[in-house]
Amino acid sequence: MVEGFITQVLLQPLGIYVVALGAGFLVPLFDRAHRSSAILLFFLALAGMVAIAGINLLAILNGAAPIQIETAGIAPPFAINLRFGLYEGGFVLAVNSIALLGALHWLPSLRQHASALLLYLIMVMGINGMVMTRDLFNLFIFIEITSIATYALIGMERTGSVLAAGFKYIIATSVASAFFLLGTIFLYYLTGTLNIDGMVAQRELISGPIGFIATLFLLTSLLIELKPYPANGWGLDVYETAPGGIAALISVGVSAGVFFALLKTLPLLDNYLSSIAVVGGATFLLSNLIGLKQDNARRLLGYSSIGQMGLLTLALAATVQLGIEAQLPLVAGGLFINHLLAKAGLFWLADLVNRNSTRDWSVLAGRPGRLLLFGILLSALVGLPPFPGFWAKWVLVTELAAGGLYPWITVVLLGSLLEAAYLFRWFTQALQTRESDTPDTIRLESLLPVALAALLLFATGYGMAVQLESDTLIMFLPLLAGTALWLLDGLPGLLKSLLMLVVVAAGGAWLTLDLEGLNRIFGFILVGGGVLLSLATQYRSDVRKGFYPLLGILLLSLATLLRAHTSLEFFFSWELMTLSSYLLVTLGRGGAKPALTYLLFSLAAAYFILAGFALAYAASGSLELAALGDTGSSMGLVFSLLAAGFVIKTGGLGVHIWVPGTYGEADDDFTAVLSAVVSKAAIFGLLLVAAQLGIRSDIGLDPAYVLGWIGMLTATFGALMAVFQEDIKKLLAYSSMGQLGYIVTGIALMSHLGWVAALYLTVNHFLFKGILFLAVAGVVLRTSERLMYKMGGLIKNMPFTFVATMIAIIAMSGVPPLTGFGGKWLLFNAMMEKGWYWLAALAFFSSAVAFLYMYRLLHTVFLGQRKLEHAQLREAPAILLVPQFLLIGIIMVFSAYPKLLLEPLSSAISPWLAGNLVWDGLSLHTHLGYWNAPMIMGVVAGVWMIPLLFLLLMSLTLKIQKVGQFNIVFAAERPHRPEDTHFAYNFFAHYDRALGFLVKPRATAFWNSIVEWSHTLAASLRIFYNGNGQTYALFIVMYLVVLFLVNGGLQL
Amino acid sequence: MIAEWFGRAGNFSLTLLIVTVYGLLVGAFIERTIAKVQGRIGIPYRQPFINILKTLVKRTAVSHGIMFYLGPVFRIAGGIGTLAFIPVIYGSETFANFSYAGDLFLVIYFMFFGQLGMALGAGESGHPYSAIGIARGLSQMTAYEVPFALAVISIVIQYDTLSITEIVAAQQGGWQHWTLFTNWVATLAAMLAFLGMTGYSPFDIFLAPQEIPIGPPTEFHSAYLSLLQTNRALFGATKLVLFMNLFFGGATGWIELMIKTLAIYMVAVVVGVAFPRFRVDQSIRFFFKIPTLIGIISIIYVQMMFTS
Amino acid sequence: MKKTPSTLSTLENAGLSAEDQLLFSNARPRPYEPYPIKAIEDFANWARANSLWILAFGTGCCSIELRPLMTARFDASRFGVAGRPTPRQSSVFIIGGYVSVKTLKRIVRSYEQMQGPKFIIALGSCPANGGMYFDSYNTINQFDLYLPVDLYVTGCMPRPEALLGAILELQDDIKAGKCDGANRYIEHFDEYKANQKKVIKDWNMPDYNW
Amino acid sequence: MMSELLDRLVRDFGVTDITERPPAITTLKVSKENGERLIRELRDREGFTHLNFIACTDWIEDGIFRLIYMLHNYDSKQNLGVHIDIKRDHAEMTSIHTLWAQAWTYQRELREMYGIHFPGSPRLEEDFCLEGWDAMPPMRRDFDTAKYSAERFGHREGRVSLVPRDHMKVQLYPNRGGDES
Repeated sequence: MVEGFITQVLLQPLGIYVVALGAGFLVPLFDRAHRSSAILLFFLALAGMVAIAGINLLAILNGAAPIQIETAGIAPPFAINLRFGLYEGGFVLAVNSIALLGALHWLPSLRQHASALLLYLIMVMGINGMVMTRDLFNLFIFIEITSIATYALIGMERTGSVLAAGFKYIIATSVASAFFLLGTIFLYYLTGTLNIDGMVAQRELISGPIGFIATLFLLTSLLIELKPYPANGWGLDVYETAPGGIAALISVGVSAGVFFALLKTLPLLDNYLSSIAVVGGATFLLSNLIGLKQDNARRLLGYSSIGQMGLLTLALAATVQLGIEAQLPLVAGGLFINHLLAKAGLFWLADLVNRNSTRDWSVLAGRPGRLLLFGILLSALVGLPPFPGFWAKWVLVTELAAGGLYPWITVVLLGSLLEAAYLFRWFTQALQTRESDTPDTIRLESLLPVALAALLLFATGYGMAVQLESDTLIMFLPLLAGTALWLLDGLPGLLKSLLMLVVVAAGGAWLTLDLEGLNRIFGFILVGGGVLLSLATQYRSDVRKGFYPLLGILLLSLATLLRAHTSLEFFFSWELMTLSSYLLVTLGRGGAKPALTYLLFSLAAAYFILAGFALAYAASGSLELAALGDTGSSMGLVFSLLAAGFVIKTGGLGVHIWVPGTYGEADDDFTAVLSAVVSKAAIFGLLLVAAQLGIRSDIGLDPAYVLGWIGMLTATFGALMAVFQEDIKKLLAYSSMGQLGYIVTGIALMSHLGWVAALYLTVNHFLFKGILFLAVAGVVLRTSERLMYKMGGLIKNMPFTFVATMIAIIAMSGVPPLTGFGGKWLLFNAMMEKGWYWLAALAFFSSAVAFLYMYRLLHTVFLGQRKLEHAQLREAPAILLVPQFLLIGIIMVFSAYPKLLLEPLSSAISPWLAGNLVWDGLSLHTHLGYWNAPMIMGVVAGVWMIPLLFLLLMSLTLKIQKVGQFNIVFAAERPHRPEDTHFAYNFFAHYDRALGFLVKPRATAFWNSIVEWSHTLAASLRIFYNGNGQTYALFIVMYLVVLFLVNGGLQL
Repeated sequence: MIAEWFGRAGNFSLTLLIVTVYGLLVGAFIERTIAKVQGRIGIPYRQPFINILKTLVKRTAVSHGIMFYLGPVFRIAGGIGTLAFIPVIYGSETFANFSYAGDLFLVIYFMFFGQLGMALGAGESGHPYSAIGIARGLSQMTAYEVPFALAVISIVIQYDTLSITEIVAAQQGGWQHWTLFTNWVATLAAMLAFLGMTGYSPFDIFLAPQEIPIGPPTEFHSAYLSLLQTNRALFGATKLVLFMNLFFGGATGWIELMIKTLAIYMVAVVVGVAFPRFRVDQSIRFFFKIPTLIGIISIIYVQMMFTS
Repeated sequence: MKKTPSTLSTLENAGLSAEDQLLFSNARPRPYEPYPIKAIEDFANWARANSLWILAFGTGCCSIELRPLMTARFDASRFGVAGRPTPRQSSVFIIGGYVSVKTLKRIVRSYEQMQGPKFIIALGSCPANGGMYFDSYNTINQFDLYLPVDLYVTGCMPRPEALLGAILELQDDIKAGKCDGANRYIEHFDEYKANQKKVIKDWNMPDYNW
Repeated sequence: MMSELLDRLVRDFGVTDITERPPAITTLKVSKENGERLIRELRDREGFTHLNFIACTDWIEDGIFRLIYMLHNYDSKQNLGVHIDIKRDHAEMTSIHTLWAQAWTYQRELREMYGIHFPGSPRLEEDFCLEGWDAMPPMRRDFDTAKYSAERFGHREGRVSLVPRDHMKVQLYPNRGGDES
């Protein structure tokens, strides 16, 4: 009997109601006996609801038919029926799980109010009902139950603002309910049934003015419940003031119920799909825009919630519009789960941190565990991998592209970018330590629900990945490795770094060694180079929490990037790289703020790339990277979008403003990886795109010419800007930007020689920039300075570092006989061959300008007058020098025998661009000129040795006295102090007078004004939120009117 | 193989000797010419040689460090190397030097070798005037590099080669084939750049003897200075040879070479005695105006004239 | 050759603060020997004599007579004379007239920065015996107490012709190997230094300005 | 114009010894106590906005230093020399560097050369022209410069001082035993 009850009733979906109502009935009774027993019962009930939903969903997933429940044993339409299918199961399980976690989170408050237990159960049951019921009137009842329970729960905290918010809430939901009821009545009048399936079956009856009015009321009601812009001020007030546990449930649970109601009534509302999409899209975009102005943490989450629901609505409408309901679980489900878990987690976290202003979240600074949770939730919300939102957005955008709904792609991506902007600004504020902060008092166990939400995000993300991709394990390998390293993060620094190196080297080798052609070459640079440079990270003895796991993820994601066959795999690795490098930048001393800029530009780049891939998918119907070329007429657009994305990532002129801050403020050793290695990923991407798209048809050619100019202007202005830097790392940052500009031009040449030049420059840039940044890391370590004019004369203390820097700089400058010359020679030949004369002239100029900053770096740091306080400095640690001298060795080998490098490069390119290099012995010939590197090396060595020997000989007869740094001819005076004798500050003042006007920070001003405009726009969009309940009610009515008018209400 | 290398080195040593001696003599000749204009007698022809000798037999010296010591070595290696990559006499295997190791592009970039090394050496002397001089010199270099690059690109388009030997070959057969006459626009641009390159007035601010005692080499003396003095003559002559090869039809014999290079040198000298010194920002602006414009025109011109 | 009288291998540099001592060399100058082979030494002296680079440092009013030397009327460049703006590259120091104590300090510094062999021509009466400033409170009366002088040119002021004559005479002396002022200075270094320090009261430089 | 001003100065400051010296220089004398007040008045009210120089004369016989402040009026092109006598044995004067910033340089020089003290004047004790001077201020007339020179700089043996007139007579008319007639 009991067994039967359990299997027949309790374990059926209906059991959820039974459990909820039963427990609800019993809780007050238990409470009289003992508060704890009531709470136990309450949790049992919630757990039971989760279990029932889970068991039933599992059955359905295993192939069981959707469960139809007929109350009172009578079939519809004469009685209410419920349904528990795949969608319902998923939603119910998700909502109930969140409810359970939320209850856990809210436990301390629940202990205070016994009635809350009851209300909470009823609210959850109401949401369950909204999801499962198939009866329109019953739906209304459940909506009402939920609303009232919510209102009551909100009102539990009896402060003025909460009560006001609750009152506005009840007004708004009442109006919406009234609309719903009206709609239901009209529909019943037309179809004679209250059953939704029945109505759908008689869809044709719902027409004419009454049908229009009926569906309009229904639609308006549901949309209002979803809090569309601008009729959502009441919702925001609730989010802001309600206790965290409740706000989370309203945000995710109640909204989910309403959303599901919209989903199931959608067949009735198919006339309004466009309206729904517009409402959703506008809400998503505008909420996120307004979110920019927000600095109240909870209200910020409110905007984000509303935005996310807008996105869900848009996704739903668009999916139905495109007729791809099969993708609905992935798109809507993914977005929903993502929003549910991340937002609930964030609301709970906000509750725990209990700081209103986002600025005050700096209490989290220096607490890696909490920050990690916070970061995971934010990343999920923004749609970064590996969380469900990432996959859902991918599918959504590709499907939108396939359906030709391009404007919506813009809306989705722009909205996401805006959301990322304010969410990560919040994160940035949390990262910055402030003096005034008191340590937070969050107990570890209270973070459990948040942590569970984060874990579930990973799990669901993986689940979605399995659905979409076959190679999931490889894609997740970086994350797995990162997790493993993170678990071992307590080990001593040296051990950690060695472990990381082993993991990355082994993993990287396994991932990249079987690659071929271009990918193989980039494998050497990205993985091999990354490991080599990471060797130097051991020079710091401090703990560096989180550094090694993130670096491991970054390097391995670069490896998986190279392995990617489909655009999805590529994009996944790309985003993973973006995320991990962002987090690594934030670890730098002043890294938080520049990292935000870096992230936003990287995300913008990523969204360009996403759009490009989506368009390519739309055109070719395939996700294979190899199919990028089959994109037909949209090839030019695809190329431009992808190239734009990659150029942003290389720091192209105009979008370079992230470069100096990021390179300047990131950890010194990580900057080497960032500049020498990570930037090459963008080059790889660009080459990939150019290989697939740029050369298959003429259409690639015009964007390529533009790209060539962008590259060369970047090179010129990068060099010019580097000339005027005082900060050594910023100088190198601008230098990187400039050097990558040459590479971009090389790629844009779209010729065999051009690409050989580009690849050669890529390898060379890796070599010398790795040395330079590591050398600078040593200098900064010893001097604790980054401003060059505060250094000077360090050659006496750090001769090895000086030699490394000098060789790297000669290799960069293009002076024979080192590698730089080859790059310049190849590029110049390729440009002349192509007839790009103006670019060639510009290249001459920019490489001449580069001399200025190169000399400045060497002189002001290593030469000139040494400061007194630097007299005792020691040489940089050996572990920093070893990779530098290994790289120097490579430079020397390639300088003497460039054939070793050029032949593999040439053969890697041949499949894409026919042609090969003409060798005559060791001499390389082009159409124009020739280059015999070994011979040049020999001649230079010879002409260098002879005067040296001569001078040594003369020195034998000379009395050469080694003198002090002040033993200089100082116009018959003596130098006063090293500071005023060392000519270093504003080294090129006259150059500034002549050409400084070229490098006024125009790009920075431009982007600043963009930010300012967005804020102004956001501020003007906020005028609707005046906090007045009457106004809000008026908006709701007007919303109905507008929908009425827009959908042609006057033509009836 | 070894013998061949020694043979080449021997040939080049001969070239080196001739060009250095010639460079020193030209220097004396110009000095004497200027002296005559001023109503003086001027230095004897042997004076440059004695000067080098004198610095060489100085008995004391100081050193500021290893780069200071190596600076002049780099400087003269830059001069010798540049000469090594230029074919001096057209049609002569003996005086083709090592020009088959690299082309015009190599020569242009190798010119920086000595400058960079010297700049490092001067930098280590710790003298602020050295650094100021270098900052000025480098800045000015970026400016005259522009018209020069444009002119070079122009003639590379014209002759469709980067090989100096072939460029000279294309100018053989009479004066009317010289670049000076076939592509006078490029020649004009290049000669304006040449003024900056020689470091004569009005573009000698980076030396500025009265203001920043001769700039970069202000701390160099004794044997270091002798290397620098030798290089000054050698490198100056080398640049003349390069310009002669690119724009004035090259030379088939030493006499022709001397006449032509002297004529080219006289351009800089005449301009130098006639114009006062520019400030650095003024000279940068100067090069970015008319000479650059002429350079741009030269490319347009050559595209119209020589490419179909 | 006499050895330096002092046995100290380094200089005290007592005039410098502890910080500054790190920045200046404290090496004691050593005299240089002539080339072991006479012919080479003679040849070297010939070269030195025919390439006299004068330090462009006008220390007093007689320096005004240096300028005409380079003009068309006298044209000293015939004899290999040229001006040099930095002591490092100069070989002749022409003391142009009276020497105030303040200037003496700069002269000493510049002289020590010149590389040997180096020569001093003292121009006018003042360096020789004080001249018309013999009773001035701030000009020295006997220059050769402080630095070794190779040649005096008397007169107040001497004409350029006299200076030109002096240069020719100096050339002869150099060729004859008689100008060893630089070595004399080093051999009697401590005496010279004591004399210098007697008049230069704010000695804030190293004892030898390398 | 000028005379009106002078009348008023006599009345208000008790100036004495007014002397006109062409061209356009007037000197007057004022007591040390009124000196700074007078100069301030001249600068602020009377248009003497420019300080030409501050000089000093040692009137050792009278036991005074005479300070001369030379002021200039750009409008009337008039120069006004203000003479202030201070005692040699108590050589001190109010600093006027608050009126003209450059005045402290003159005051430094006067301190060094005459040993006059100007309380409050910046960098007063620093060496101005003489480096490491360790004797009596050299411009005081009781400073024996010849003695100082002989002690410090020595005397070249064989140097003789001749009276030019007598010497030239001998040089020009050796036959007549130096008699020019």
